[in-house]
Amino acid sequence: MEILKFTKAHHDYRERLVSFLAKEVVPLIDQCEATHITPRSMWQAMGKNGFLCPWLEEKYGGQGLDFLYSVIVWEEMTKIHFTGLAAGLHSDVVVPYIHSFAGEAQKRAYLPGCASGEIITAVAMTEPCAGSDVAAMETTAVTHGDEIVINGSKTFISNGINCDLVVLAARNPDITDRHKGISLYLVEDKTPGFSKGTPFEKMGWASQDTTELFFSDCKIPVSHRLGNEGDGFPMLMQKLQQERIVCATGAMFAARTMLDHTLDFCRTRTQAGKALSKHQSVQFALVEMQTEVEILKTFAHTLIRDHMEGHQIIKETSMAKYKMTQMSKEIASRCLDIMGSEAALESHDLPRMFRDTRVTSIFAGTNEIMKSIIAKTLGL
Amino acid sequence: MEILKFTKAHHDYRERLVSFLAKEVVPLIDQCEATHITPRSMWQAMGKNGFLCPWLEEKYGGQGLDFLYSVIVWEEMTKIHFTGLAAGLHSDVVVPYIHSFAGEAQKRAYLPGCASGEIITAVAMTEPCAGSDVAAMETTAVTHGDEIVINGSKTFISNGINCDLVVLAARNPDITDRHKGISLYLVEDKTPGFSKGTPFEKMGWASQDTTELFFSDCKIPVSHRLGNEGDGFPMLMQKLQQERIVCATGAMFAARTMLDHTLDFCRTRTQAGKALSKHQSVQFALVEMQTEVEILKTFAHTLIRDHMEGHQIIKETSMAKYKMTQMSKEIASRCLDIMGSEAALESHDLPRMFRDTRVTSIFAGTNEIMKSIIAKTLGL
Amino acid sequence: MTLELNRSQKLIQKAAWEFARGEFDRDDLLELEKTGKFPKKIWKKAADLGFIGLHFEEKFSGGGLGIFDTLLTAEAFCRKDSSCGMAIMFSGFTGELIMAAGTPDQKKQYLEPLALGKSLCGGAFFEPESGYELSPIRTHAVHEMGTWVITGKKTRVVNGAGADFFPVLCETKEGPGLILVEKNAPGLIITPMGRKLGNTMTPWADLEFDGVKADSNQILGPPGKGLELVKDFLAQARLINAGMALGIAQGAMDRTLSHAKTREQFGRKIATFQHLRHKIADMALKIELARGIAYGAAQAYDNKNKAQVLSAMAMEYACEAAEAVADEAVQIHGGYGYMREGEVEHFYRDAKFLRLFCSNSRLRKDIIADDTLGHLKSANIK
Amino acid sequence: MTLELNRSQKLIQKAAWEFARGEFDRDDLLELEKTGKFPKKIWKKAADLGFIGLHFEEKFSGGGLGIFDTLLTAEAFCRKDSSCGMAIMFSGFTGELIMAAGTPDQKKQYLEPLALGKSLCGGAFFEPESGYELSPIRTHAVHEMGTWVITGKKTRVVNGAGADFFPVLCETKEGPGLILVEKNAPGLIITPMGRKLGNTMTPWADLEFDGVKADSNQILGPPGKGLELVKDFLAQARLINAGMALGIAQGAMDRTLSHAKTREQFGRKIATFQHLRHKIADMALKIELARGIAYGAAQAYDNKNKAQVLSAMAMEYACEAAEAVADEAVQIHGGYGYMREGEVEHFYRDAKFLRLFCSNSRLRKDIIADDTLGHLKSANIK
Repeated sequence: MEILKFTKAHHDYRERLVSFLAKEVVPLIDQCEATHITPRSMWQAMGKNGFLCPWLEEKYGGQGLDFLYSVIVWEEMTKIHFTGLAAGLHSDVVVPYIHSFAGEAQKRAYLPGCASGEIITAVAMTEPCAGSDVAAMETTAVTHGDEIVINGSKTFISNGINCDLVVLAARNPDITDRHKGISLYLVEDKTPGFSKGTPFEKMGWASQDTTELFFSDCKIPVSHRLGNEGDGFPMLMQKLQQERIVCATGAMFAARTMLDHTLDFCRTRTQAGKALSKHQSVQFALVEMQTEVEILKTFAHTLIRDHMEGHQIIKETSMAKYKMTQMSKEIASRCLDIMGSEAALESHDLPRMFRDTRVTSIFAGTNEIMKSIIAKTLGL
Repeated sequence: MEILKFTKAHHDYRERLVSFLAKEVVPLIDQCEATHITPRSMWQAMGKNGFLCPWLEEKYGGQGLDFLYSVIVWEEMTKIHFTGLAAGLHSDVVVPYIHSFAGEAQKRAYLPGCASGEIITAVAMTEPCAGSDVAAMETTAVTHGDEIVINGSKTFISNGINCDLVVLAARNPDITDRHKGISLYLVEDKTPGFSKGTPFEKMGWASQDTTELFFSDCKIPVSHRLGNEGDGFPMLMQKLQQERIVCATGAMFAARTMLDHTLDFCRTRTQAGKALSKHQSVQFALVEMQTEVEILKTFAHTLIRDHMEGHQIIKETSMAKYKMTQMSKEIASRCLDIMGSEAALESHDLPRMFRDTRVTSIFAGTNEIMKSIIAKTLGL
Repeated sequence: MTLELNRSQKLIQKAAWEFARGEFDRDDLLELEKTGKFPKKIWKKAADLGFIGLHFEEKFSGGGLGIFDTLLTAEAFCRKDSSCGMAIMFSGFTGELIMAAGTPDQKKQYLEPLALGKSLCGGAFFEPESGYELSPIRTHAVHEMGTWVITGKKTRVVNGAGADFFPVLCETKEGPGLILVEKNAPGLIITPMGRKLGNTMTPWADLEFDGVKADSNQILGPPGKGLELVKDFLAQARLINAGMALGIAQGAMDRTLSHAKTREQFGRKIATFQHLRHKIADMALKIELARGIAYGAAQAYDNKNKAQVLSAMAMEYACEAAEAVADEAVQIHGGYGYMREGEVEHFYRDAKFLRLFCSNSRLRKDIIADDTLGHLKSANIK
Repeated sequence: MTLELNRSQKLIQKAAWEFARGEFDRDDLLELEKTGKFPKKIWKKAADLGFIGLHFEEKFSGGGLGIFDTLLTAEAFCRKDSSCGMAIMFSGFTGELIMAAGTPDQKKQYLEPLALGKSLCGGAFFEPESGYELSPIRTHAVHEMGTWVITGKKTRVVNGAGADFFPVLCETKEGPGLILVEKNAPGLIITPMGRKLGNTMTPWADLEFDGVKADSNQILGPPGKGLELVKDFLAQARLINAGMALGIAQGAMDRTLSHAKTREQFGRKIATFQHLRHKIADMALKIELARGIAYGAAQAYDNKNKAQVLSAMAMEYACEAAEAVADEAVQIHGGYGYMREGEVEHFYRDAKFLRLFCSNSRLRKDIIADDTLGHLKSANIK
């Protein structure tokens, strides 16, 4: 049931990543989970080893590899379930905004750092009153000569503490149209008037430095606007396709990882004198979950293939986002049901994965938003 | 999200089939449903127009086309939801036994009639006490010189009344091993000692002449054994892959047909002054079902592609069989929930499809058997 | 059981079950189900023994008991045979409406024959293309010289093709009203609706009113109150529907248990397979939950809690349980479960059909949400 | 509600709810949940007011009421805060066992302090690698010169790290027995189990018995009866668990209703979206069903119906409902629902954890299937 063609080069890259993670990353995860922050040095190590923005052209400091290298990074990062080092978010969600929409000078200024891990990025859309309803954002950007003055705040921003560069969505208060007034801007850390909150305490993603961002008469040069004024909303919508593919695929990988873990558990624990995996009801539950994963893996791979080929796949992407994140949540729950409370101790892997995966059906567009989008594509 | 490559030739074939069905088949369905039998003339018309066994080599009276032509036939037959003319069963389940395992003389004798519709086929495995447990069959076949004498009965045999030729599984009573004693035989209609019951009254498949077959000292020549003595069970298991692909894919097509019907209904009926399809809860239900269908279509197409390429896909086939037949049943139920009791009148299409689809998770191996097979492939 | 029945209820339950066991002949009923005929003989006998209208007024030959008692009867009858049980229980359909709003004369004329098994009533509430929305009402009744003149169309009229009279929901000058129309009223065209997926023994019909006349005194309750009356009635009907669903679930379960304990595959009783045992546990749990909410809702109703939410919940869940249980029953029976003679196949169809009866999940969820959240405006997307 | 409470039950319910509202400080509890600390202050106060051991014997400072009353208290406490509610309710854990089998002296010594909030008890029933199977018991107790000598390991001991004593299920010469062991008994090693997905305020522990000695009179009930006693106790615990689940569901619902009625998106209250309304309807229905079976099962238990099936059903469904309702609560709250301060996130974790408490779905379904189908041999595949 092969859809994607992974070559030997892909395989070698994966091997290098796996051993890098095992040696340099995995031992530090518990500490990151406890402190709600991931050391910048880990980002730099990722970059140095070529695991950030592998797709970026060499002229910008990247390797010019195909999209499958990114997929490999998501998959292996998911297997170690470490949300702090949000490589997919940085490499395949935020940096593409800069790559697609920034002027050449900005690209030369920022992209090499993005690939090396010297520059950690974040994207800031959500506000307290603008969650699913992105266009309701109230952060303003007003142009004064060569400067743009930003006021407002953003919330639930991943990489929010670590970020050196923020892709910010803000509105021109003079334009009444909800959608047409929005533009995207690049804001560097340390810009006067820009400040960060403290990491949120969350159900999961504990190593992720998710926080609020505040802008108070924060001034940036006009050249830091991405693309044309007022094009922000369609730019967000355009880039959401890839963001949602990252989320959907990640959720599918997470489901598979949890299930693999559970299969191992059931093969080694016994009940009533035989392996759990020999009990029919356990077998059937495992089979049902494996079937879900297998079917959605095929869908995810086909989606990635079409995305790489440049097809218009809004409907399928939205379907994947909602279905895979829902599956992942359900599999987390069912795996715990099978393994019982022993596996619900935080010293086991499942609780963290259970907690981490729960947000995936909320962020990057809730599953309800996904369904609304699909309804539109069906002409309902 | 294209997996299978349908060419212009495939498309033309489909067009011809669609117009043939609309003209010569659809008007007769209600009558077939009422009488529980489908006239032989319809089979002959299917054959004459090239819609039976399209894959069969020209030397045996076929057209030597690829497997996608068979898929086209299943899909279009499903759209008119007419189970009496079980082309998939005949062309892609039963005839392959003859094609793969019969001697050249038998192939020359029977295959041209199978393609022309002069010979309607059936396969007889199930017995009252041997359902899921196929190997428990008790029908015996005893060799006396050049003859084989068959005694016993089979049940739930599709095409049971119309069949001219039966692929029969029976056991050598001298062999104690449950599996090794089984062989397959060809039995012609009108052979003395072979008789047929009356069509079963069923929940659905009302136009299908499903019945019992009885064998009482029924004598056939030794040359009518398919393959080697004792190889029956592995032969059945080998051919079940394609049978289950037919069932799974048919169930997926059925789900899509029901959903299309429901989408049309919801666009044209109003409630509280607006189209049903504009009500959010209806939209979300339709979206959820469309997502299921889309995802399973991708899986089915990938499965068919791999089957055509000769891959070993027992696990994936079993997953498809259970998941698609379950989805089809659930979609039938949900579609009725959305449309309400108006659509539950038998003058509408949904009730028949609801009744017809319910058997698909039972026949060709129940979903519980599928799960047991998957468990084995997972090494549980 | 989580809710204990009192002595009188236990007696009714037992009597209904014994009646069904004695009078519901399996083969006769399979034939009636197949041909879509009303079980007339059983209906007459059930009425003779007082099973029709247990909760109707005693003065008019009813049983003077509660909806709970009728629900228990519906459960017992449908447990023995879903199709026959539904048909028999629907023979009292709309009696509640006449009880609630009828004059003594109307009750004498229309309620009593229902209880006695001498007539059937066809509730004419719904209109083509409106689903189960009760309004707007496009059927109009105009009062002219002491006579109501009715024009319009009704559809999905329960008992329609066999009914002697119809309470018809009409728009009048004073608002929605209910007018009792006899089957042979000139200008009334009754068209049977044909076979349905389930509930095949109850004959539904389309009605067309082409200037149909009814006497002034044929109005049921005050004009303008028609909608409220129908809504109250439907809440009661949902409780009885919940009883039917419960019976369907239990009947499918009975057959499944007996099949699972006798059928052998792979050299052992299939009831020894853990997967099957857990399915049975799921079914048993669903039935227990359905029984809890159905009994509780009926008891609340009889105790004068007329809130529609409990009856909507009871029907919603009991129907969900019935469909799920009947579906598993078919699956566990295997090929035999798909055959007419296996019986569970019609339990499955009846369960599905019942779920769509005079409402649907969407409508019932609206009722529950309104009760839980309050009636906020614009519950639909823009 | 489908099952009406009596006056005394209503009073208890109200008192428990008022206590929780008054004493459960949101911010304090968020901190305790985060750090995994037992809510000692609230526990003491709850005991002072008699909320611990409502169903324990009055003679030993219990409330002399039924399991139903304790279930209502669990519901109210967990509704206000799932984590604190669970911890407080588990502070009476295993009191039932001492009531059932203890001598008056044992009750004085062990039951009374539980009711008074002076000690916690850690039930030591389960062993490593055995899941929630109670047997075989690998912990052995040998009677030597008037003393029991215990050797073995126990795990997942509720309250383990904070308990003053442990009823330990041991294999003895006469069969399974329960022996009361004090926390400072020589040879007893108590190892806290660390943070859990939910129920974080109750400290679990692993126990190791390395020739631990207990007086002869420390045996609880007759040797040989240990297994039955524990099974009966767990059936009661499941009823209280069902009450916790109910409270978790209701607490998540409360927060969701208030969020949905105030949160605006796309220019309107989100409570006006039909899809969300139907989710709320589903949640309301699940809670009603859970309440019906939980109350019904507790009432049946108090009325001397000791069958394990109803308590297994009640816990199974109430936990299912709690998880589903808390999950939707998180979803409806959006990003805020994922934050610790949004509260529903710990309701969700607690619901999931509760479902795994001292049993799991598989085990509960086995109980239900055994009751429905009878105990057929070889319930597993070959």
